[in-house]
Amino acid sequence: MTIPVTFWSYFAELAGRPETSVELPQGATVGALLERVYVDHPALAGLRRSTLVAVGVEYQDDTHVLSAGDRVSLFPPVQGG
Amino acid sequence: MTIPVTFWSYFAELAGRPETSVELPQGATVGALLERVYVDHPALAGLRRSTLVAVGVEYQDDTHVLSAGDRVSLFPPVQGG
Amino acid sequence: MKRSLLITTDPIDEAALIAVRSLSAGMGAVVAFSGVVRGREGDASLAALDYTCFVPMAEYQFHRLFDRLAGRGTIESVRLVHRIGRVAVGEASLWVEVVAAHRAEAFEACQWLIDEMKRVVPIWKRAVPASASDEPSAPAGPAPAPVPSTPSDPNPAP
Amino acid sequence: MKRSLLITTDPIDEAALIAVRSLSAGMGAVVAFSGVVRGREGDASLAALDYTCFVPMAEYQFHRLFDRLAGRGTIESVRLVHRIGRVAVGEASLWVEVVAAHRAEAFEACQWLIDEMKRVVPIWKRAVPASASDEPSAPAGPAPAPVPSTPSDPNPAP
Repeated sequence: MTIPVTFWSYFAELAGRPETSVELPQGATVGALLERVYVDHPALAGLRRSTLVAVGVEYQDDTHVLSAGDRVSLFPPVQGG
Repeated sequence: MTIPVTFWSYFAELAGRPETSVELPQGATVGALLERVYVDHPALAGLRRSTLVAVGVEYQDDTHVLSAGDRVSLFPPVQGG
Repeated sequence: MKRSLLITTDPIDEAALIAVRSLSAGMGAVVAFSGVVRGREGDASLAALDYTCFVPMAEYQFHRLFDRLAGRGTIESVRLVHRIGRVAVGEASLWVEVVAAHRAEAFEACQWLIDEMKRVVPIWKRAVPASASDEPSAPAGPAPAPVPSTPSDPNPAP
Repeated sequence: MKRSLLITTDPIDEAALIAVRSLSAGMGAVVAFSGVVRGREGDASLAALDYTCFVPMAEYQFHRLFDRLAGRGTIESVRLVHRIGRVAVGEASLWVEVVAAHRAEAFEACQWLIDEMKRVVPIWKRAVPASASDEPSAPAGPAPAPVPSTPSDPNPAP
């Protein structure tokens, strides 16, 4: 399955692009997606501890199992207000 | 010296009047003034623990020494807001 | 620290107060509180509250509180309006605004000021029941009050 | 609990928001917070902040927070406006209002909502330095950012 990934805030600069997509086997987890993203975008790997991951509009952790049709967002700590 | 005393809020109803005056010797304290007031207005005596006393615009306690020209206010706990 | 205090029988015009707000470039937080007369107090249904105030002492005590806030750091401005006299249900009796550099201190100062006001500023209220809105009720207080022979508001604000 | 959420690039019109406020008879406390862009962040002098927002997720997360407030008791209304895009120094980026029966719960809810917003609602800001107000600065973040080859704002709000 192909999972589109959006980078928000300065993650887009670090990735050099606002979006990408990752090809993953059925049953892959958020953690597996992150490993793939970090291969292509090593500048993001160092921020993994503070990276927030959303699938659709819900926060998810590394163990969450992705499904075809999911959209993933990666972003740094939020700063509203 | 003659010290005017004002009763605020429901203390005026309990006293039956909004103001009185008390004749005291020089050097008398707030405590001495209260004893005199309570003779004439016994309904207030039972509220002594919660009674607030101001001399002019400052709170004072029983030990405060009054001076000629002072004005005393007696009132229940305040309820602004 | 800029300070503004108004004790008034007029309705509180929050829009007008906000229209004249000014912040310097370092300020990031404005907290405003409106205290509104509720239609019920305990089991009683109210039409209004009658507020009385020992005005010179209230002004003095408010300014002492402002002095203490001014010593706290980066508060730029405190404005407070307390309405006295009769305030109908749904109308504001109190408006407090604190402007500060940061949110936490603005919230803290606003709450502190109201808490301290309720401790030291000589203002009292009594309920006007909904069933007899022209006659103030017995005063709110811990003791049974004798029926006064004096008019209903023996403590007009000086 | 009544709720109102607006995420907008328009300036926040506090007077208009207040003009449409309505309280039922049991409500006694209104707490309103305005967050204003400060002219300095650390050592830097700013002209503005550029806010970006992942809008569908922000709306969802805000409503989850509102749901949690609704379970808390006597809060009648929560209204929140977050401005996004470029917000100049001295202008409000956030306005939050809580209407509740009592003061303590209104203050607590307003502060809780802002704290939680800053934890879960996907909005980010970057400084626009005073010296080059047409060009956003390097993003605020913990890591050195490579110079992007993309336009200065690669994350326009959807």
